[in-house]
Amino acid sequence: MRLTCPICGARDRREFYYQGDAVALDRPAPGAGVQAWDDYVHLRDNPAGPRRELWHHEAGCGAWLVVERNTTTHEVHGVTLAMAVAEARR
Amino acid sequence: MGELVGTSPCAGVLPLTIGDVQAVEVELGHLTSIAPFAGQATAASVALEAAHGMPLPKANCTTGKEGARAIWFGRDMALLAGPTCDPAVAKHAALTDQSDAWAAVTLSGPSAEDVLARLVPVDLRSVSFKRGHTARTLLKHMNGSVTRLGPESFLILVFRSMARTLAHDLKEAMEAVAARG
Amino acid sequence: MKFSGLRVLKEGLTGNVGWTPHWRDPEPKPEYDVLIIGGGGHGLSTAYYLAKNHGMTNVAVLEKGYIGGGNIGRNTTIVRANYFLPGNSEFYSHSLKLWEGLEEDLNYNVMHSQRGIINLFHSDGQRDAFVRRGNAMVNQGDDAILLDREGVRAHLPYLDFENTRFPIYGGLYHPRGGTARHDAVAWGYARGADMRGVDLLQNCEVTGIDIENGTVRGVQTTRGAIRAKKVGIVVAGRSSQVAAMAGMRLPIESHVLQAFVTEGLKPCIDHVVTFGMGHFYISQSDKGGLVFGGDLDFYASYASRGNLPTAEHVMEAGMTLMPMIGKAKLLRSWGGIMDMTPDGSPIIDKTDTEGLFIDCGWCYGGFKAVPASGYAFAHLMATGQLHETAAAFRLDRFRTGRGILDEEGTGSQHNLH
Amino acid sequence: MRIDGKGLIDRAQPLRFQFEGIGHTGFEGDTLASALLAKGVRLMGRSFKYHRPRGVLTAGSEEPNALVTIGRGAAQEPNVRATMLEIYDGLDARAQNAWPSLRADAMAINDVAWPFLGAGFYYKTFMWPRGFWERLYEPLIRRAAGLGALSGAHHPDRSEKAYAFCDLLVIGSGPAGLAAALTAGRAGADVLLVEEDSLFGGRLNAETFEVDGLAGPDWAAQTVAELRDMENVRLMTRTCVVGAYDHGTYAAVERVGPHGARRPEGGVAETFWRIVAKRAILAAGAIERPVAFENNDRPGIMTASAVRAYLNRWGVASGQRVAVFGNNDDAHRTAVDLEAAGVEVAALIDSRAEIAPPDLNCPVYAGAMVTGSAGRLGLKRISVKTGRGNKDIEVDCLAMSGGWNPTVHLTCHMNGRPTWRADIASFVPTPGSIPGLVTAGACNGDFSTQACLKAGAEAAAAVLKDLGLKASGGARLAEAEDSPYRIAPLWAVPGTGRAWLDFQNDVTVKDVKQAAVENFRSVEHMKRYTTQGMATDQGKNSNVAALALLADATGRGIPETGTTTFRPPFSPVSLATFGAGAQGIGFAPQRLTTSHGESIARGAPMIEAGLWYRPSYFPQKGETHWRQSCDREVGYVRKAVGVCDVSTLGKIDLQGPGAAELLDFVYTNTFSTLKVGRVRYGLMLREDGFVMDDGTTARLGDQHYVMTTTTAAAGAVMRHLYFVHQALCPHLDVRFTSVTEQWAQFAVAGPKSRELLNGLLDQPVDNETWPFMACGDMAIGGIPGRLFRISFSGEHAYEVAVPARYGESLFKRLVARAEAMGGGAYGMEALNVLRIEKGHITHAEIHGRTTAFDIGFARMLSAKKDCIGKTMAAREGLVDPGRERLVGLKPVGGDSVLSAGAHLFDTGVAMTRETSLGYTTSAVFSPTLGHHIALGFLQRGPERMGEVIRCFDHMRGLEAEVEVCPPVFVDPDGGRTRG
Repeated sequence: MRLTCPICGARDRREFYYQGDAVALDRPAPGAGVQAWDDYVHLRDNPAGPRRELWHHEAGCGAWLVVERNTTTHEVHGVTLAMAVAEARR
Repeated sequence: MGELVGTSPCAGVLPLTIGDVQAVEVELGHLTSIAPFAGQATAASVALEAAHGMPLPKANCTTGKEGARAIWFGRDMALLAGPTCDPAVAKHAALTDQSDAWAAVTLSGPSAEDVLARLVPVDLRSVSFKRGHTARTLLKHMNGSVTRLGPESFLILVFRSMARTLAHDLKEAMEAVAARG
Repeated sequence: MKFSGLRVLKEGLTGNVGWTPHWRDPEPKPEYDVLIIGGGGHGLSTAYYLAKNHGMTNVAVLEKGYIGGGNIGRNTTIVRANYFLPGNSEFYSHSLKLWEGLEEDLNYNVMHSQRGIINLFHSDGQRDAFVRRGNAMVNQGDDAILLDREGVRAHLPYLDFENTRFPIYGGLYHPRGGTARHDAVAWGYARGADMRGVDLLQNCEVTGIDIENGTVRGVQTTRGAIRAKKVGIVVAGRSSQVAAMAGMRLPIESHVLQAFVTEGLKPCIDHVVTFGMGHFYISQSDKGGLVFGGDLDFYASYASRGNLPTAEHVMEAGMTLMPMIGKAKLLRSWGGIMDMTPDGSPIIDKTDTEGLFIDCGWCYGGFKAVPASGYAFAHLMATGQLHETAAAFRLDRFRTGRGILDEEGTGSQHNLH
Repeated sequence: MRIDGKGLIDRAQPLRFQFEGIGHTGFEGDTLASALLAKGVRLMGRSFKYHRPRGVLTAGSEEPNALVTIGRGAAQEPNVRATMLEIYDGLDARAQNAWPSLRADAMAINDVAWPFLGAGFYYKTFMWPRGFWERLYEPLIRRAAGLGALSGAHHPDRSEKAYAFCDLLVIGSGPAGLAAALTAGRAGADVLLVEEDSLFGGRLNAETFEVDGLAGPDWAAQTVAELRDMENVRLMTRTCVVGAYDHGTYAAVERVGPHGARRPEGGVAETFWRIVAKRAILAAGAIERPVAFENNDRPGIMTASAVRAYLNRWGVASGQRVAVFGNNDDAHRTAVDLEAAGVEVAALIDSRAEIAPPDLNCPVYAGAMVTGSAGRLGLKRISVKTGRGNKDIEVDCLAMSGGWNPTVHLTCHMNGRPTWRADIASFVPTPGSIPGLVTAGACNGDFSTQACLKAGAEAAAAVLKDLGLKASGGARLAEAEDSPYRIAPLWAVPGTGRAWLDFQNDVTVKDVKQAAVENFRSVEHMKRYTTQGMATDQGKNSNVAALALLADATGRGIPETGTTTFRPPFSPVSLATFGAGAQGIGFAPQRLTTSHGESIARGAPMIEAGLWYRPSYFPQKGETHWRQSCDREVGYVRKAVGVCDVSTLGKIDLQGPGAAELLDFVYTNTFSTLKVGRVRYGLMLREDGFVMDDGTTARLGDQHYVMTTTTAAAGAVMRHLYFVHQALCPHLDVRFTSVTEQWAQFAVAGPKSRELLNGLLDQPVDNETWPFMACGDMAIGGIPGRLFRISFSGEHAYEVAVPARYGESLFKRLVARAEAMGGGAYGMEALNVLRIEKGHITHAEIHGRTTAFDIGFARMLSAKKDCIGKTMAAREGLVDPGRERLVGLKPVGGDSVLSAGAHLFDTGVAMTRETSLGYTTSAVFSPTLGHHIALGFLQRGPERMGEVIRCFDHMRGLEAEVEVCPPVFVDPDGGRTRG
């Protein structure tokens, strides 16, 4: 498997660390309530198909990445810098 | 009591010459990581150029030349190798002394590319990885940095503590390449 | 038909013409008392114990492909009871006891082989953690023996004791641990359930769950609608999709785990051996192939296949630990879909929908759990009460923080368990 | 029998080898199989279950029968395919799975007992009496099963791994592959052509085809010569692509050194290639399938294509009198080639009634079938049923052809399912099965040489277009035979005897039928129940026929019956090759501190701490047990001064206006209020509320901090900081850099620590300017460094950091000075004792399941701010007073041994899961206190201070009554630390 890091280019999967669903970007407010936090930390859509997830180019440039990837075919539809996504949210 | 004595990372494990490839530890001088603060990349680059004659490198590239080189070193970071970084740059960037953090080795010879092809999961052939190109990547199991210095010459940086493993991994790869003749 | 050596002899002498189907292929009935979605190991054993322990035989197992086609047929076949957290201990202990009587119970040779498991450790800290585990196993009534380096050498002389990157300090020996023939477990439970009247409906994919006023009424399938009073979801890696049909969102992420087998070899590894400094576990099948595996590929996947870096890491772990396997040749690699939970432990519970139950989250340790999981899930579906050995596997434990069963101590990131 | 003048072997290079202890001579270019056939050796192995005598079936890597063991002692290698093994001088090959000998194998008794050993018999028996499985049945089965044997020792061969990149990977170098490589190469594409065989050319080397008027092998050699001249083309023989993975990644195994003697110094046996290709063309050819008939497995019965390969490629007649049996025109070539070479052909038997046979001297039987064979250790006779009755024919070789199966395997590695093509009675790849890969030639169902050349060239042209390259104009397609492929399916000849499908695993037509009867009707069920296709060839020879027969037995068509899945590897790969480079220390990098050499010189046993090595203790003369050394080193710190290398702790430099806010967010406590020049202990949680790591963080400037992490969590914390910054706090202007490697850092601990330092530092320190938890710059002999007044031991202590190049030198200086003051170096054992005495936790306590509440640090969760993990740490289950919480434990009476991992119980209760109240995490003998002490987690621990409970360690056979006490054993008020 290969991911195209927006900074480094196409690289082997072994350079990357996988964390999980990109829901991790949507940290609830401290007082958002039990359900919001359970949703954030534990519950997952876990789709069989396209999904957004977080990877880290750990053995490369160090960027966290939002990867759009199909969990059934492993096809990658896009990779963006997590920082850009997070900044756009604010 | 005498002065503290400095020891280089690869002392005792390099140099190595096997077949037509040499691995030699290199003294790069001062190493300073330069991480421009938010929105300060251009200013940091200008300051660097004013002080040391080269701008900050683009991703996967180096600027400067032997003795004073800026090596792209990761997201929003470059490594200045050679001079002590001018304090003027510190206004625009976090500067961190890394002079003792990295083992620096040049690998050179006609088969140097073949040796690195045993260790690095990036296409380092001269068609795609030209002089002045650099990559943050893996060397076997180690995180490191690889830069092409010339047609048959590369600069390799890995953590200082892993110098022995670098020598071990290079040696195995060099032997295997050399044995193919 | 009762299977026995005599039967094999008699059939052999009479041309093997008397053998009959191990299970029927019935047409779906319009209604059942209980529907089990998923014809894997856990679903089949649930059906079996519903019939055997609770007399519930108006039961159907709905399988979208062929029975035993999921993780039960693509694992590394390890059977053990070496957990250390209360909640897990009693469950796996119970499962191992069921394994020990499984052939007699099912009249099917599942080749449960109690050849012993040795978990190696490579530091003082790991030793202490294994001591805690071993003590928990003994407290539970199971068996564990602490081996020092020489003790390990006596059992496993072929390990690299001299040059390996992470020297072997010792091992935790679990003599009753071992392996079993995975497919046979599925087939044995299938046959046992079928003989008791359970309908095994293959090529019957569930496409919807019918719920009225908070109560389950049945399911929609590719072979038509089927009504039922109770429905159990036992679909492992596909849990999230099936649960979504009932409007549920689960604390599960599905990941790929690879497994590997070599060409057949004369006996050379007599135990199950696990490496403590890189995920690697190995045993030798009765056919002679070395069966081994490692960690997840670490990314979410439903593709049932792995990638190279993980495969390489597994082989590398094998080579540093026991280089004598170097000239064994990898014959086949495959991947399964693992339903990973935030604490690495399973879920056997009711849901908010009346009559709808779920058994999932087996991560990559579901094989050994097949007997006790079915036993406990059948108990829950039949009686409405949690079985005493599986009372900790609650769905709400993550929300409340009560009874989190994190054996690895890696926290709520699903793929780290 | 060798045929004069034929074959691509070098008769000037004779090679001597042994098989079964008997010496033979072959030639350069021979495989073991060709060399043995040349000597008339037909019996080469035994089958897996029935131990049937077997000869070579094929001429390729799909060989199921002729598997041998080579080498002796540690260099023994089992399961080597005789068809792939290039012979060399001194080769020593033996048959396997036969005892006492290949000719007289005792286990052949199984072949007599076959009626009782049919499909799945073992699921129905061996169940009684209970317990006999492990003791009797399983050992017997294991001994009988298996093929060859490993030596049990580490094989001396070395393998390696490498990466390769290309625009176009061409897999296979038959006419299709060569045409593809040529087309792409001429257009300037970056081409990598790989061939499994030792020669380029594929079937061109095994047939008598001409291309452009040249003999096939000559055309192949000429084409390869042209390719070699292209700088943009790389050529690899002996390289088998074994797996197709995501995004254009392929795994391939290259046989570099021939087996055995001729490998140069340092040379490797095999290379495991990870090839990344923008595009790939699969031109892997096809594999001929046998026909199932009674006793179709005898030595001497081979695929027709193998008979032609041995004849044309190696100049070997596989028998003196050969019959040919097939269901397709292709089989006819066998008779033609044999007769042309002067080999006697006894008959051409074709199952089809309507055929147009070529001109042959031998009798031709159309509409006829081979119904049986005779000859226990080698074929003697076949029985043929013709339209005019039955006939026995004396032959020593039968060339059979059931048609060709395209080599679709790689296209199935990503779950692709092949497509049935009735006209060729076989499966072809489904387009798009592997993104970026197209198929061409015989592997796609094109069976004429001309069609292969055309398909290869066209596939390359399409790839060139994709890559944005232009095919060079005017290239003419080579011309070759273009005969149609005519076939009528024949899966099994009707009969009552055993007819083999899977030769190695002894799966017969009967077994498949029985599986269907027992309702193992799914193709996966049939496979698993009968073991069909699970042998070393993974069904390459047998799967299609088996599933056709299953389709027949279950009344379904072949497409509905479906296929099992071909998975990687295409051809088996040695674990030594797949895991190359990991043997010994190669598994993971070694990290050495700057004091490593000095520690070794001082005789310290080194222990692993993650990837690092750290000294366990520094033994002195006269000490016979580590505890003596450890106790002495503890004494240094408690009474004088000790020196310990703590460089392995993670060190992260944080700078920028946002640094303080980021720290406040990742730590439970507050760092924005920390004064410059001061250090604070910090606790870090995971977002799920459990403790992630701890350590001290120093404020070096207004916007400059340096954080320390535990050795174990350094990498994870760095990753976490990146995550928090980039994903959660992008607004914070902060930069971090690991400085773990930059600084060599040493703890100098003990009442005399300041005295020691003051003899060394350029500017001496005192309690006023450097109070506990102070930090700042310092220098030693003009070398600038940093000084931190922090203590893990509970003593007055410092950590002194210098640039790593000076680490070794400083360590020696510090130790020498310490020794002069009655102290010295201390290792991990003493460090551990010291921190437990002081009640400091490590990852033994923060093992991922403990909370701030559990370790008594609930007060460290600042109420004034949010932080990672804060919300989830407040979950009811995480703050329940009934949780197991940190306590100290000391033996009642004082002389009991405490151990880590022991469980805690109330006195007087039975020890069960239910009564276990907790466990110990760390336990040591405290030389300071003169007895053992332990840290542990006890339910309601803090409420039970002073109570006596029991500590029990079944594993080590230790038991003790212990008193529950606070976890700080030495200097609870911290006076020593501050003094």
